[in-house]
Amino acid sequence: MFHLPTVQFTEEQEAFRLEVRNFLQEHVKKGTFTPTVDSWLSGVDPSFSKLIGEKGWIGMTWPKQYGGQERSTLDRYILTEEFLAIGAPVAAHWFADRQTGPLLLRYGTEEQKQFFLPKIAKGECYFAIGLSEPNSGSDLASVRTRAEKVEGGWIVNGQKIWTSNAHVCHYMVALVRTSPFDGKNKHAGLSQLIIDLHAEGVTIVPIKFLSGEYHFNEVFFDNVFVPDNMVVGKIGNGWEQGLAELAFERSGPERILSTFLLLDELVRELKQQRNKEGLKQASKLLARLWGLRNLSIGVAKLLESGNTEDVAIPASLVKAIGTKFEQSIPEIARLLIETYPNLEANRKFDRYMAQSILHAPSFTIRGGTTEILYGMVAKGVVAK
Amino acid sequence: MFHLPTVQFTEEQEAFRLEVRNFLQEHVKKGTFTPTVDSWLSGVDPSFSKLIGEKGWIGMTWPKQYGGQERSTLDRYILTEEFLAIGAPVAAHWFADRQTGPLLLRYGTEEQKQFFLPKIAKGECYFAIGLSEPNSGSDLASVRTRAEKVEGGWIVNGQKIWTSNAHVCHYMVALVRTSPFDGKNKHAGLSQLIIDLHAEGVTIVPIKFLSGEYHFNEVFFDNVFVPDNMVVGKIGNGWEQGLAELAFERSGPERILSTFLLLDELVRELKQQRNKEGLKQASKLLARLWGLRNLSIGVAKLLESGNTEDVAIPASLVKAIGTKFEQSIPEIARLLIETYPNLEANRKFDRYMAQSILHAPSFTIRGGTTEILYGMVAKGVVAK
Amino acid sequence: MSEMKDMIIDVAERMLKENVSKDVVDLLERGDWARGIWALFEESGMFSVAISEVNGGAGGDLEDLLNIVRLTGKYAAPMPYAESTFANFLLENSKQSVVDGIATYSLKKGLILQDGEISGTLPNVRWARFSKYLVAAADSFQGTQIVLIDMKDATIEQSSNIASEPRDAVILDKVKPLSSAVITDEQFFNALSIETAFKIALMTGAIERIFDITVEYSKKREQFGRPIHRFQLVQEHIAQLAGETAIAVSAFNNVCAAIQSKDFLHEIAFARIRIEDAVTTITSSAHQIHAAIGMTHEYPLHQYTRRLWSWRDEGRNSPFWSEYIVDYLLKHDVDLWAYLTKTVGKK
Amino acid sequence: MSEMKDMIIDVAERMLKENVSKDVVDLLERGDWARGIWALFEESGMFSVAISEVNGGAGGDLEDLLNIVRLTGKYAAPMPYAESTFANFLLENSKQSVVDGIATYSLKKGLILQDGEISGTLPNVRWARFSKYLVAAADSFQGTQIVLIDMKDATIEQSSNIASEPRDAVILDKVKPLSSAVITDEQFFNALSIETAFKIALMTGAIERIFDITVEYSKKREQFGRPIHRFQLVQEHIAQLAGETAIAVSAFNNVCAAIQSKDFLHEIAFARIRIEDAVTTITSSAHQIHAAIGMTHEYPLHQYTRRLWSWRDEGRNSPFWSEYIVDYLLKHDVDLWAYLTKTVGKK
Repeated sequence: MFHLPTVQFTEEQEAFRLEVRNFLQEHVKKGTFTPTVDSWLSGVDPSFSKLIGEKGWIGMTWPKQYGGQERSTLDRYILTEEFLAIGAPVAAHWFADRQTGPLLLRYGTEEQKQFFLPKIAKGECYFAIGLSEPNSGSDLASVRTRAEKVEGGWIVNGQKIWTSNAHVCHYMVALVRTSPFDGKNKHAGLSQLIIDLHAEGVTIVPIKFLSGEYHFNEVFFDNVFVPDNMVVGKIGNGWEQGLAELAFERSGPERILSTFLLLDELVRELKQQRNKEGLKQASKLLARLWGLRNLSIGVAKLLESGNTEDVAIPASLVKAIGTKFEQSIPEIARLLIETYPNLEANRKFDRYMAQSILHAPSFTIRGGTTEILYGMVAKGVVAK
Repeated sequence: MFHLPTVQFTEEQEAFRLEVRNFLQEHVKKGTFTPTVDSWLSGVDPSFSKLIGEKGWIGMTWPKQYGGQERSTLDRYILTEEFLAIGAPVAAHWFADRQTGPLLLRYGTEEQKQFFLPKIAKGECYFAIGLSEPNSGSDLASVRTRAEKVEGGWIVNGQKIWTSNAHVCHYMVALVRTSPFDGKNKHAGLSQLIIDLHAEGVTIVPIKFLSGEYHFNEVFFDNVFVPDNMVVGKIGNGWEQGLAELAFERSGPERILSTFLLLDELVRELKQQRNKEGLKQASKLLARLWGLRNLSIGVAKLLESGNTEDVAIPASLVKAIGTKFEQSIPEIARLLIETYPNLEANRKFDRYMAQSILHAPSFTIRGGTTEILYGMVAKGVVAK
Repeated sequence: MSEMKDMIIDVAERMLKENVSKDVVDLLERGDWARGIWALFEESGMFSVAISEVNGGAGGDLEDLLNIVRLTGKYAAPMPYAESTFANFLLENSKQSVVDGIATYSLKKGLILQDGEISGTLPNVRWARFSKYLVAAADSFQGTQIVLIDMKDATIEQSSNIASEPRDAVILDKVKPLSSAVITDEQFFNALSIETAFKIALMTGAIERIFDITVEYSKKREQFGRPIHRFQLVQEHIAQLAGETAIAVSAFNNVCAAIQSKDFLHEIAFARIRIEDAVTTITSSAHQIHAAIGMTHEYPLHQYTRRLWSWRDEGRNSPFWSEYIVDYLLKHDVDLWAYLTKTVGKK
Repeated sequence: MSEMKDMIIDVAERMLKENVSKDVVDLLERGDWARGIWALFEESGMFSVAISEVNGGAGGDLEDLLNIVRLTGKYAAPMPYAESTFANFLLENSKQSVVDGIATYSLKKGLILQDGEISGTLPNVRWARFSKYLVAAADSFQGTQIVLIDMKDATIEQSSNIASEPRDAVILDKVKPLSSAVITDEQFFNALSIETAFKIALMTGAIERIFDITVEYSKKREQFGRPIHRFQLVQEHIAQLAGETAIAVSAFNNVCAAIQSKDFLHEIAFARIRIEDAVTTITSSAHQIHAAIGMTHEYPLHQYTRRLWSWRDEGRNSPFWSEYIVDYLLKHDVDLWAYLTKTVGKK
């Protein structure tokens, strides 16, 4: 069950990797952006997103008729790796590119695809993901936000929480209850709606992150009208649609590289010191990264070949092991290079250390906690 | 809840430590015994046990009238540490000294105390512990071995398993069912009997350890008669009696020092190489050992002062953390000193490494698995 | 341990509990600090604990002081109590007069004392912007000196650590110290080790608090219809928290006992190495049990975890003390077990 | 990967599955070995895989061979298959004639070739007592030589590793080699790295088997009235086993792919370091799930865990390959990310 395909990148793929890398390095030099740890969640920069959109690097695997480039999954993988390895601010368009696009391509109406996808691809339209609710935690089936049918649409009432970057997003794909809760079948009666975040009745309240930064929000819906044409897929099918969305998005480079900037800086400083013993410790981290990357690329390759059946378990494993790896980097690095973590430090090592430490606890919580993933993996392998 | 007493050993205690150490070092020189890892379970040597008994070092905390020395718990702690740090073969009398003696002192009849304790103290009478049964694992309440009342005693039928060193023991304290199983109160109807392992109907079948060694056994009871005067404590009270026994025996030095010989040899070889970086890694192990030892000595001191209420949680913690520490030593050591583990190697490091690796998996299984301990600790702290 | 210990500790804990709410801890992030509890501490003599009676002290000992410092860590009290008391400890131990009011200190390299004047820059000086005095180590032709500086004479560049505590750069340009005294290398090393004991005290306090907060949360929070402490994977986290907390507290108590016995350098080394290990496990398990709520500013957990992540890199840390142990082992032909049981060279 | 791969692999796995029962693995502990499966392997041409056609080989490639080696690890087949095929690999790569029958090898220091005669002692030589030939590295004035020795000329001192596999000392006293050839340092290093690939293959196989055995056990075994795989803490162990197994298998497959592409040294370094990590987690979680039964000789788990504990310390191990990576990083001014993505120096 674990024999994933191996990938040796082609010359074209390598050339593309270098193209992306050169572009990004140039923009770092120009000062277009300042690299940061965990930039796929905290690096919100709409003007950078538009720049990326112009390059054709958002929705690049989508059909050309919807603004895509019809490039391969592996090209997108390479692109994402380069973004994260350099710490580029890709958070604004992240979820629209990674989740909403594929969701609409799979379940959306022609009208939805034509309306949303080209805007997303241009880097001008951002989506938030509306899953969690107060006290729902890992128990996503306990969704209480409800939509009631009215003439021509739905009236939504309720509340979503921990919504990353909702304050800069235009829309949210929200999981809502369209039939009353059934204790025996908690997953029935859920649907996905696209909610305009600027519509009447929507209130977005920031939640301050522990560092004082601002990434996530509470979003309140008070009699928000959502027209029928904003229903994604089938009414009542929201759980399956949402689950598929989650499972395929667990294994990307963002589960391995969130703190890569710090690892890079660690190796740079150790090399400057010619600190052989420190580098030996670091080489273990490189071996771990190499092992995870093989697995993650193998999953991408499987997805590209259309084999989605064997993907769920290795994808969950990438997330479970990868996020712990990301967390381990600051803990190991601080013992190898003297540091005093400070968000405003001039020294990169101290700054990346501060960013890594403060963001790290999120890694094993967001997008499915490690505990939930362990259960999913175990159930999966036992059932085989 | 975690403020355990600290202990600074007195001059008398220190003198006693040195007395024991000199005695043991002398006997290593003489060749009386060859130090081994995990010697408290695998180092069976009745002649050494008798030697120790002659010194008054078995049952040393017990009343003099039963062959004890009325020494303190801390003296016994020191003695045990010295045995384990040098890898002395104390397995034959181990359970009789650690468990049976205290059990009889607490629950035994005057006749039992007078009969058994002096023999144990002389190092001539060894006890096995009869708890586990086939398929019972951590679920000790599922005991099926049953004792039926007959004229003047009990007839025992059933089977115990994983009985350490039963093949050299004279008796077993067995947990048996004296009333039918009650699904609603699984802990009721259990009793403790002393069974003569040479009685008619007792069959001891060796279980080969994975290394080919021979530490544990299956013990079968086929209509074994146990006279009434061999009942320990009250009929039906076996669960409470057995539990108390377990809880107080979780936190001794044998949960910290089982692989100390290897750590000692590691530091010795690293010092010879003047390998500073390797020693730095080793210093972390020393700090872990120091931390565990404080906790373990703190529990011993609490027990000495008669405070048994606050002991259960820290005692379980010593076992849970200590046994993982013991397991970690070979895994860390092999990366610091080149080795090829071999049970017959001349080089101590290779030999201790082989012994440590092969015994290590047992550490977190025997005497309460780590998983069971986590549950007990969590329930304990939540209930406070 | 002095006899007054239990009483002082009780009083200090009561004052902190009543006066240091989450809002008070948050003051730091608005550029202010807990002047109220500082004043209460002054009134009740908390600053004269462990200062000798000659110098006007109340007669407690270092163990009493360390226990109060532990409590200020447990309540994340945003005031320079550890700094001011340790500054006075440095003054007393170099036979200089102690000071009243807010003082801070630095034992980092960076200052040079020449011709009676001090110049140099010290980074990350705790609470410098609020301090009246700075006690620091300065290099001089006579060796290391402990110097007392009036902060009016210093230039300050404000900065803060990831717990929002003031950690300012202090720049001195030909400043005349209020007093100074040469100390031996051994005295300096002793000062470093007592500084480490202060950090161990603070970290132990924060660890205790994180444990309490997290266990409490695991009882209240429900998921899938049950309080989360009933899930085995949460129990594992709780057990690990309990274990690391027990070891940290016991390490701290053993450091105190060792200081009383005057033979404490190796204990401090072991305790610091071990407690830094504990910080990794504790912060990670506590945040994992709390999940998203623990990442918010509103919830108090981060006031303790952010402090641990800052404090563990202050003063002399794990690599320094590892080196200390290694140097000892390489210099002395000791039996490891004798070393661990403090019976080296005894027969 | 050659086209015959799937077929060969299927045949090899079927033969191993049918012929290597627990009893057969146990043969080693009674001084015997699996002559039956050896004969079957000989009949079906498994020894000529990856030997060039000139030398009478069947035309498979190294990847095919490594996959068969992986299977011999998966079934703990007690025969010197990896040893014999690697010995022939060494001969072919130094342009010497390959041999038939049981061969073993050593790449350790210890032999000196002078005036056409070899002397020295090699410790822990795999299967020496059963071998007809030994292929070894010997130092000479011309540099390192790969030499072929008739084992009739050697003195053997029997010993075994903790998996009861023969690991004998071989003593040579002025022995004339059957053939010999000088190799360059680069060729020698390549040989070391392919030897490491063989070990990675064996370990991966054993890891796969441990995973299968353990998951199966977790389904059958009940405690407290439920199959144990339903307890969260067992699920955690299963997930960790699954993760480490997936990473080991994928590391092995990537090593094979890299060998095909001729650019494999860093892959082998990473894979070896990573798989040694996996061994620690896998052996510990598998034994913990099995509890007492897994510690018995009767239950098959130990036939795989004991092999992993032995094999991980054979050949060039994690510290050696860490040093290789570190030396590369220190010698070359490379960007880390370019290094990891194999785009060093490309623009």
